[in-house]
Amino acid sequence: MIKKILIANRGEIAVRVIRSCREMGIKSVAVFSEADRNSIHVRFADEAIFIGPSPSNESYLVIDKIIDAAKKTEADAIHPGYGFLSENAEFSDRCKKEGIIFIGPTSDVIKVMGDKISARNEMINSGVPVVPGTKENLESDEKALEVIKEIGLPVMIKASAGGGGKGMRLVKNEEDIIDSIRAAKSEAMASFNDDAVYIEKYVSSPHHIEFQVLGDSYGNVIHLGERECSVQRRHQKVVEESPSPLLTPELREEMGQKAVAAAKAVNYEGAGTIEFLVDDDLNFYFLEMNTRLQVEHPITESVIGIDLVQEQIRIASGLKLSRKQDDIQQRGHAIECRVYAEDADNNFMPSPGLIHQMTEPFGQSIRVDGYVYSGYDIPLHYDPMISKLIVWGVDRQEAMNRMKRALYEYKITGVKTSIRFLTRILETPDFVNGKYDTHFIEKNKDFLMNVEDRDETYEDIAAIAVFIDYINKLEKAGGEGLQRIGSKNWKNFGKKKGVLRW
Amino acid sequence: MIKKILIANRGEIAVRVIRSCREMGIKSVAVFSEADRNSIHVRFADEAIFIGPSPSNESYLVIDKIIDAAKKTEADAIHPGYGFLSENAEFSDRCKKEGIIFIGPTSDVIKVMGDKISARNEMINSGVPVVPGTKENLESDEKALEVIKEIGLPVMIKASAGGGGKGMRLVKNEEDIIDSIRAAKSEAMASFNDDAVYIEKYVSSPHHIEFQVLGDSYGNVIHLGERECSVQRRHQKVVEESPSPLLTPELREEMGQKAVAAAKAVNYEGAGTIEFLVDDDLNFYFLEMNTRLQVEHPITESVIGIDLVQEQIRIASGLKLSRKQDDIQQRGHAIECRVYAEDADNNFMPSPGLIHQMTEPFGQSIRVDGYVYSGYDIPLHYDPMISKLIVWGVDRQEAMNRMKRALYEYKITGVKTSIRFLTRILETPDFVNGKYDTHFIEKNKDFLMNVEDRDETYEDIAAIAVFIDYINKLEKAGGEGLQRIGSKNWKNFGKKKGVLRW
Amino acid sequence: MQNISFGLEINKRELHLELLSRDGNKINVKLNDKEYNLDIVKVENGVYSVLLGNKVYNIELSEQNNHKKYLVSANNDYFDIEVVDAQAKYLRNRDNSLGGSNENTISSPMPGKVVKITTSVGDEVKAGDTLIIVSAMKMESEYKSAIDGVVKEIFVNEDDTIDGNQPLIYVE
Amino acid sequence: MQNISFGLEINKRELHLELLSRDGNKINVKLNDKEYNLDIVKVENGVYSVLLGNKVYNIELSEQNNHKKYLVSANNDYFDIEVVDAQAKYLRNRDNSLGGSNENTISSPMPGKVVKITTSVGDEVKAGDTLIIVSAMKMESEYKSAIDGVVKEIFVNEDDTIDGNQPLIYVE
Repeated sequence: MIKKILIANRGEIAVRVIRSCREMGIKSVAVFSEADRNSIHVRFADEAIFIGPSPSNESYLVIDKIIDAAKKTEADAIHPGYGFLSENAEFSDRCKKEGIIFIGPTSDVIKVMGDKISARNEMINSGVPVVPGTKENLESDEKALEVIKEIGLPVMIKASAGGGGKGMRLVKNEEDIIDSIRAAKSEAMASFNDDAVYIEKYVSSPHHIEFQVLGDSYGNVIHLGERECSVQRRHQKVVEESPSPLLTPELREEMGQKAVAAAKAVNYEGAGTIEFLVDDDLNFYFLEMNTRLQVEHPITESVIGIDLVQEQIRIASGLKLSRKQDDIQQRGHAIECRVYAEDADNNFMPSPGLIHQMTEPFGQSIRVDGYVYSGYDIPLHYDPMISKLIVWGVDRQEAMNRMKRALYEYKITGVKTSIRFLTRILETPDFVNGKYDTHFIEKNKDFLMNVEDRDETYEDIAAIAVFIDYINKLEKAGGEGLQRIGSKNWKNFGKKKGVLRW
Repeated sequence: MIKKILIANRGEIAVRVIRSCREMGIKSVAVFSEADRNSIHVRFADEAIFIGPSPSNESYLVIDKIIDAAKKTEADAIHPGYGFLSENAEFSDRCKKEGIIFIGPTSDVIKVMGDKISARNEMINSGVPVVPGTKENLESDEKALEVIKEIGLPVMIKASAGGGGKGMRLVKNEEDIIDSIRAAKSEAMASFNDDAVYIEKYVSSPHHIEFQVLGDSYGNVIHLGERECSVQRRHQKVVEESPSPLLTPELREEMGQKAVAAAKAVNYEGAGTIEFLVDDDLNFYFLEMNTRLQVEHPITESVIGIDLVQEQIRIASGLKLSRKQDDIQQRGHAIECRVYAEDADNNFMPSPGLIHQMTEPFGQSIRVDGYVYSGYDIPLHYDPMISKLIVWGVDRQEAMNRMKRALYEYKITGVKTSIRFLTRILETPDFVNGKYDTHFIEKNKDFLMNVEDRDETYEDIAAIAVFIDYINKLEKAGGEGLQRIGSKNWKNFGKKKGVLRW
Repeated sequence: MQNISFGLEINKRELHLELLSRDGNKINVKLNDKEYNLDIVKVENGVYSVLLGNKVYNIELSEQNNHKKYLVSANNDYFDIEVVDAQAKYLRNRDNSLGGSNENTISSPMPGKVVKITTSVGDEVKAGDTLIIVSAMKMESEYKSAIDGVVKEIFVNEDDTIDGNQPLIYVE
Repeated sequence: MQNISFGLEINKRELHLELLSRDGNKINVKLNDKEYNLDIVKVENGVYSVLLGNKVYNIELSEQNNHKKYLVSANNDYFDIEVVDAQAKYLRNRDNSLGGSNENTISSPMPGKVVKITTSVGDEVKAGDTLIIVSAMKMESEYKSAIDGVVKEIFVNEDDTIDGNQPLIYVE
């Protein structure tokens, strides 16, 4: 069994992995950049080691530094979290060479699944449905025209090495085909140094539904049901739930089997996710595989009753899966909201900075996976996600009610957050009715951004609170300030035996 | 359906009830005494109303004030929580007369179950096993001697109106019988104005195991499995778990049926708890019924996947139970630790006062039902319990591991708490092996109180931290203090862009 | 008792507040022409618990760069509130008289790091030209000139860490 | 650099500390005759994050009634730590010279409310006599005289709210 794990990450996912290590009696090692000396993952780990300047490409992304840190602290395994080096084939390889267990798949699997064309081909060969399109790079314009005629417009042109929407073009009209392919190729070359592109039929208003899979080193693969991830903003998931309101038991069964087949096709070991597009007629297509823990993994943990990080560690230690497919049962309903430090009213501009005060929600079936605290200065250098709020309920209605209650209790001051935006999503009729696809946010923009139904009394009382606070400040400053506004009885204002002076 | 509920309580249970109200879309009304203006239940409710001075007998226990508050705020129901007026028959009656729904049983049920002799008789008539003993008040010494001869020593003499250990005597020797009965009677008279006492066989080293029941106004009663509550200190539960490590599936089935029979015997409506004593040979005996929510109800919620307060409210609204006995299934394992503001090393002396800083545990399957916060001054007037920490795990081992991790993360400064004591309980071999009864704490006193295996480095580093903190303080105070200790480079010590000045 | 009163600006709306009386936590305030009787207590750092009658309101304040600006959140809504006393009025009037359509100070509402400055002092620029790129949390924002003019001053360098709303480039 | 050093008492054990050097968060401290190189940062109110080599220690301090007494928790253990500088030594020596077997100041380690005072100034009391009852959080504690003597002063009244360790009754 693994004895000590270095977590090559920061933020909420580092904290989350450290927690599972502590529960398993495994020692944890945190790594930290200059900006992160007072981050909570450094406080929660058993050991912590400095790895360089704040920008991630000088610390969290530098393979040599991470390997060095693991050797110095004699860690026998590395957990990469998500992002950073988690899907870096070179890093997986390097760990292997250094005799350190990489908690994730081999470099071969990462490579096959990281290249979209090769992943498509693996899936086609294993009988997993993919979006109709090409199996290889489009070498010539003629080939492209021919293929598109066969598939029918509209189509998507996608870079094989792609990610983040780069090297991607939607083509609706025949006359745009050639130009679009050229543009996509040149963008792909600029972004990924690889101009391979391929063509897929454009699935309009798709649902984004993914299946969690687990595979061990004995060839056993199971799936843990699905996550509905269609609430997206700029290809970024915002709210996820499990089970999906769209799936029928039959479809779940079928997609689950295909997800297992997809993982088996590459002899997958560890925790992975098969992402599917599902159209309104419930046709589903393989989209991609994420060969790591997903941000939204906790909703699966809630519904299935499992700790996925513990499972990853057990698999990496060479243990067999402890459960069979028949042991897996979805119970109740889980929802996750991602809380960002951002100004939703102002084009979702990031809002880093100092958290003055924070009150987190508690109570039944609520989980907060976060990493910031009152007095913490959210660094500029990393992702604006500050926490994930996960709730469980007996059914979807109870889960939604609980999420709204939790969002109500969640207070963060000093920086702006997406809490209100998330509350509005929970109130949007399409969400409430479970009738939504990946165009949900765009479609409901007016409702989500509407501020006209605000309670005006709140505005007045907010003003009065500032008025009182400011008077107190003048009073405290004494002398000049005090005299300017006069004084009667102020000495005792807000004072109370034992109350801390703020 | 009920529209607005007044919560006639404070502290964690008031907050807990308010949360369920908010989730159900029901308005909540908090009541508060002088000491509680800045308590969290006042902040979380929709409305709040002042009910008098800090001592509970001038506020939370005054029926007139509670009824008044309910009428002023037009609440259509009152939730009493636990403690205070929750098992007060007069209060239940008064609510009925005033046309307010009391979320709990009728005064008749409270009376029958509140008197130990009448409760015993109800149980005997319904075929629920009770500890062998008398069915009525012991009128004469002769009767007592005769009964005790039949039962066999040792026996317990108990006050019928009893509670809190008063009017209770353990008799081991024949020559002590008469004296003990007289002493018990006189104590019972002094405490409860009622000298009725009865005799029970003394069950040595019993397990305290209780069953949660739910009954609706249509005569349906189900049970939700058991809670093991044998870890007790001075008859006060400290750690509870569900399921009990002692029970077999057959015994659970049998005890569950008896618990349902017990509730049906009094046409029980709402949530209630049947407490049993279980001896080492797995004989079980009815001990008493609690006609309210129990402090430890969340472990049942975790294992069954239910919100008991929501169920209470639905039942009080006249709805039928939404689940049948067959729908109820225990899943995984839950443990609760009660966190007290007390000095465990100093005879568990209460430790009220100002909380300087608090960090609560988060993460998977952890629930904190608490009410204090950083900067809150825990009042002298009420119970020293500041929170309940509840964890769930796939099995008992995972639950214990998770609890230890949660206790590790839980930091409260300013007042002393029982967190270390709770950690020691989790480390005690008898607890780890699930082999314990109500004598657990007494039996393991040496282990629980042992401080010799402390890590000495912690002590040194604690001293160094104080040293540095004190130097910083002198530095901040400037002038004299600063000069006395010299200065080099201090200006920047501990300063960091954006860190709040404490 | 001397009256205490001054103005506030909330999301650009001007309010006048006057404290009519107080007794412990209980205050009587006039807001424009509306009177409020409130029970208001500071319960945590920047957190106020307010009762209006029996109704509960929770208000969270955080001071912004100076003591007169607050970011207020109430019911998870945000309000930008500024105290407008004599000093603030003076400064504001001065700023307004300085300002006008023929000048433009570029600033970023979000704190961040200056990634690139695409202009130099003395350059002629047109309205809509990107002058500076600021990055925070993996998101880059471009800031453009609002007017045609000449770059008079650049207050920052590439790679500098900047605060929100700090002046970056001055165009005239 | 001038050396900074003074004493601490931790759970009654005396320690001498000396700051040998520091550079930002990195400090070199001598504790009695042991040297420690630590990276120490104050991360929250009273919360210190400490690295000894790569090992993580979390220390939580809270100041008690005066600035020199701390309740420290580390790994959920409690330590009572007091700074013993020149001033404290003076006070302590004075107290010790005042004290002795023939005097006894009664105090309660827990804050609470005085429920009952069972003696009056001038009363003769015996060691073991209950003189005062204090209640907190539904628990009553009786405090007894440690010596035979005469009640010289009673500092509190029934129903008073008292702090922990405050003098209640003085017997000589």
